[in-house]
Amino acid sequence: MSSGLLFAAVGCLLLVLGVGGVLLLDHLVRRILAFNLMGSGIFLVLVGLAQRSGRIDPVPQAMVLTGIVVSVAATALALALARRRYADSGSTTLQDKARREDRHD
Amino acid sequence: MKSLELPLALFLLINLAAALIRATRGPTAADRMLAALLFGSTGVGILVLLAFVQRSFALIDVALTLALLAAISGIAFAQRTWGLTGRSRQRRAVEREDDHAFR
Amino acid sequence: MTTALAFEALLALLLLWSAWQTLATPQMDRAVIMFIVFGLLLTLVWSRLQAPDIALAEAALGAGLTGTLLLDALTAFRQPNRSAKHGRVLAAFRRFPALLALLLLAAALLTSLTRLPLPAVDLPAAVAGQLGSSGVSHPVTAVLLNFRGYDTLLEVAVLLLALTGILAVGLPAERPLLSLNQLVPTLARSAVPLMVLAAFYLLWAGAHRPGGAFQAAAVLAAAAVLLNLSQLQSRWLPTQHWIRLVVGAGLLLFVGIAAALLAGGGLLRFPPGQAGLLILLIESGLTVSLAVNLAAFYLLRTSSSGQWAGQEDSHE
Amino acid sequence: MLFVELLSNLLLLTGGFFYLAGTVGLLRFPDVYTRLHTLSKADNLGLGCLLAGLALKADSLVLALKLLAIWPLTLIASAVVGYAIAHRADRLGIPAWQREKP
Repeated sequence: MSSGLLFAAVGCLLLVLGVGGVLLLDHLVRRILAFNLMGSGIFLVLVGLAQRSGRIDPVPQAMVLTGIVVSVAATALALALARRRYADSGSTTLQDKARREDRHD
Repeated sequence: MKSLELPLALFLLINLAAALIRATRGPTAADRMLAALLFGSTGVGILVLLAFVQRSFALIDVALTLALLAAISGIAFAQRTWGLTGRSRQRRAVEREDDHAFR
Repeated sequence: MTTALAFEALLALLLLWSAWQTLATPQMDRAVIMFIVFGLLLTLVWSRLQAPDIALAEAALGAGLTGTLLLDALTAFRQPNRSAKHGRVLAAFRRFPALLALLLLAAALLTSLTRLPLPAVDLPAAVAGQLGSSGVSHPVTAVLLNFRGYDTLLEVAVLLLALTGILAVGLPAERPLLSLNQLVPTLARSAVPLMVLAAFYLLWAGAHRPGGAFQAAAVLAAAAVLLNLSQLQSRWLPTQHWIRLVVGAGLLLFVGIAAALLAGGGLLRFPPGQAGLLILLIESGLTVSLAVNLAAFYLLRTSSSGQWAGQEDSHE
Repeated sequence: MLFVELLSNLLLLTGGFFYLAGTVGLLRFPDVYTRLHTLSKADNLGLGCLLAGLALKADSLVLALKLLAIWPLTLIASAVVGYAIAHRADRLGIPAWQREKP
C-alpha cells in the first residue's frame, strides 16, 4: 500500500466523520468544525489518489491549495453567521431556543 | 551505515502521540493548549527530519514557517479565550474582577 | 521500508484520533484546540505526501489564522461552554441507523477507492511538458497561475465575496484583552519583521520552488493577527476606505490583466515571453490584497460601543 | 568526514534523548506550570541538538544556516507562549503544586 493510497483512505474516513458531525451535532461552531474536517478529507483524497503510484502530481496539489484558502473564507463567513444568530436569538443551534425548551425539560 | 533520520522521526512522532494524549486529558484548558505548543518543538523536529529523509528541502521552509507562527494560537488562547468560556466558579470570579478592571 | 510504514500508520491514526476528539469532546474550547492540533498534524501529512506547497499554506493558515478565528468566535458565545445536550447528541453517533449509514458510506468509499482505474490522462507529464512555456519553473505555481489561472481568479473573487458577506451579516464589537503581558509585544516586535521577510522570501521562491502568493499572504495575515494580539495594531473599522481599496485591488489587477490578454486569444493565456513577468506582477498584487483580506476576517470590528455590544450583553 | 558523520549522529541521538525527557516530564509532572517547563526547556534543547546534527549533514551552507535559524525562533516563541499561558493561569487562580511537608 503506497502512502498516497493510505492517506486517501484516511481522507475517506475523515469525510464520513465530517458528514456525521454536520448531520448529527447541533452546536453551530461544532458543525463548522465538522465541515472543515470533511473538506480536509476531500483534499486528502484528491492528492493521495493522484499520487498513489508514488509520483508527484502538481495539478491536484494546486487545486487543493486553492481549496484550503476558500475553506478558510467559508469558515470565517460561517462563524460570522453563527455569531449573528447568537446575538439575535441567543441560540447556538439552528433550533429556536423557545421551541427547544418546550420539547425538553 | 543505516540512516538515522527516519527512525528518529518515528521516535519523535511516538513522543508527540504520547504527549498529545496526555495533554488533551489534562485538568486545565492550558494543558490542552500545550498540545498545540508541542508542534513548535516536536512538530518542527519531525519536519526537518522528513526534509532529509525525502531529500525535499522545501520542507525546511515549512518548518521555519511553523516555528514563526506556532506561538500565535497559544497567545490568542491565553489572551482572548481562556476563562471566558470556562465554567468553574473560581474562573467566573476572576472574570468579574477582570471586567471591573477594564470598565 | 517498515519504519516508513509505521510512521505513516501512526500519523494516520493520530489524525483520525484528533478529528474524532474535535467532534466528541464536550467542551467547545477543547474541540477548537483539537481542531488546531488536527490542522498541525495535517501539515505533517502533506509534508509526507511530498506536497510542501500545501503544507506551507496549512501551517500558515492553521496555526496563524483559522485557530485564532475560531478561538475568538468562542468568546462571542457567553453561554455555558458545555452544550448540555452534547452527550445525548453524541449518542446519535451510536444510534444504530445513523451509525449503519455512516459505516456503509465509509465502506462504499473505501471499496471504490481501491477499484478506481488509473487516470487516462497523464497530468504530471503534461505539466512537465508545458512547464517551459509557463514562465515559472515550479510546477504547482505554473498550474495555479498559468494553466489553471481562472481557478485562482475565481478564488480571489470568493475571498472578496466572503468578506462582503461578513460585512453584510454585521461585525461583532471589539472586546478588551483578558490579560496582557509585556513579553508578547516584545515577541511581536522581533517576530513580525521576520514574518514580513519570510513572506517576501516565499513570494520570490514561488517561481522556482514551493511557495507563492497564497503562502506569503497567509504569513502576512498571521503577522497582522500577532500585532493585534500584542495591541500594537488596533482593530480595523469597516469605514476605513483603504481596506476596501486594497482588498478590491487584487481582483481588479487580476481581471485587468485577464481582460487585456483576452484580445490575444483565450482567458488568461499568457504569451510565453512575458508570462514570467506577468505572473510575478499578479502574484505581488495578490499577496498584499489577499493578506489584507485574510487579516480582515479577524481584524474587522465595529468600535466597542457598536450595536452588537448591547445585543450581546442582553443574553448574559 | 567520518568524524563529522559520527558527531552528527551523536547530536541526533542526544536530541532524541532530550525529547524523550520532555515527554516523560509532561507525563509525570504534577501541574501546568511544571509541565510548561518540559515543553519550553527539554523539548527545545532536543530541537537544538537535532538541528545542529542535521546542519552538519546539509549539502550547502545556506541550508545549514536556515536550519540553525529555526532554533532561536522556537526559543523565543515557546518562551513567550509559556509565559503567556502561565501568566493567565496565575490570574485565573490555578494553584501551583507544592510538595507536602512531612
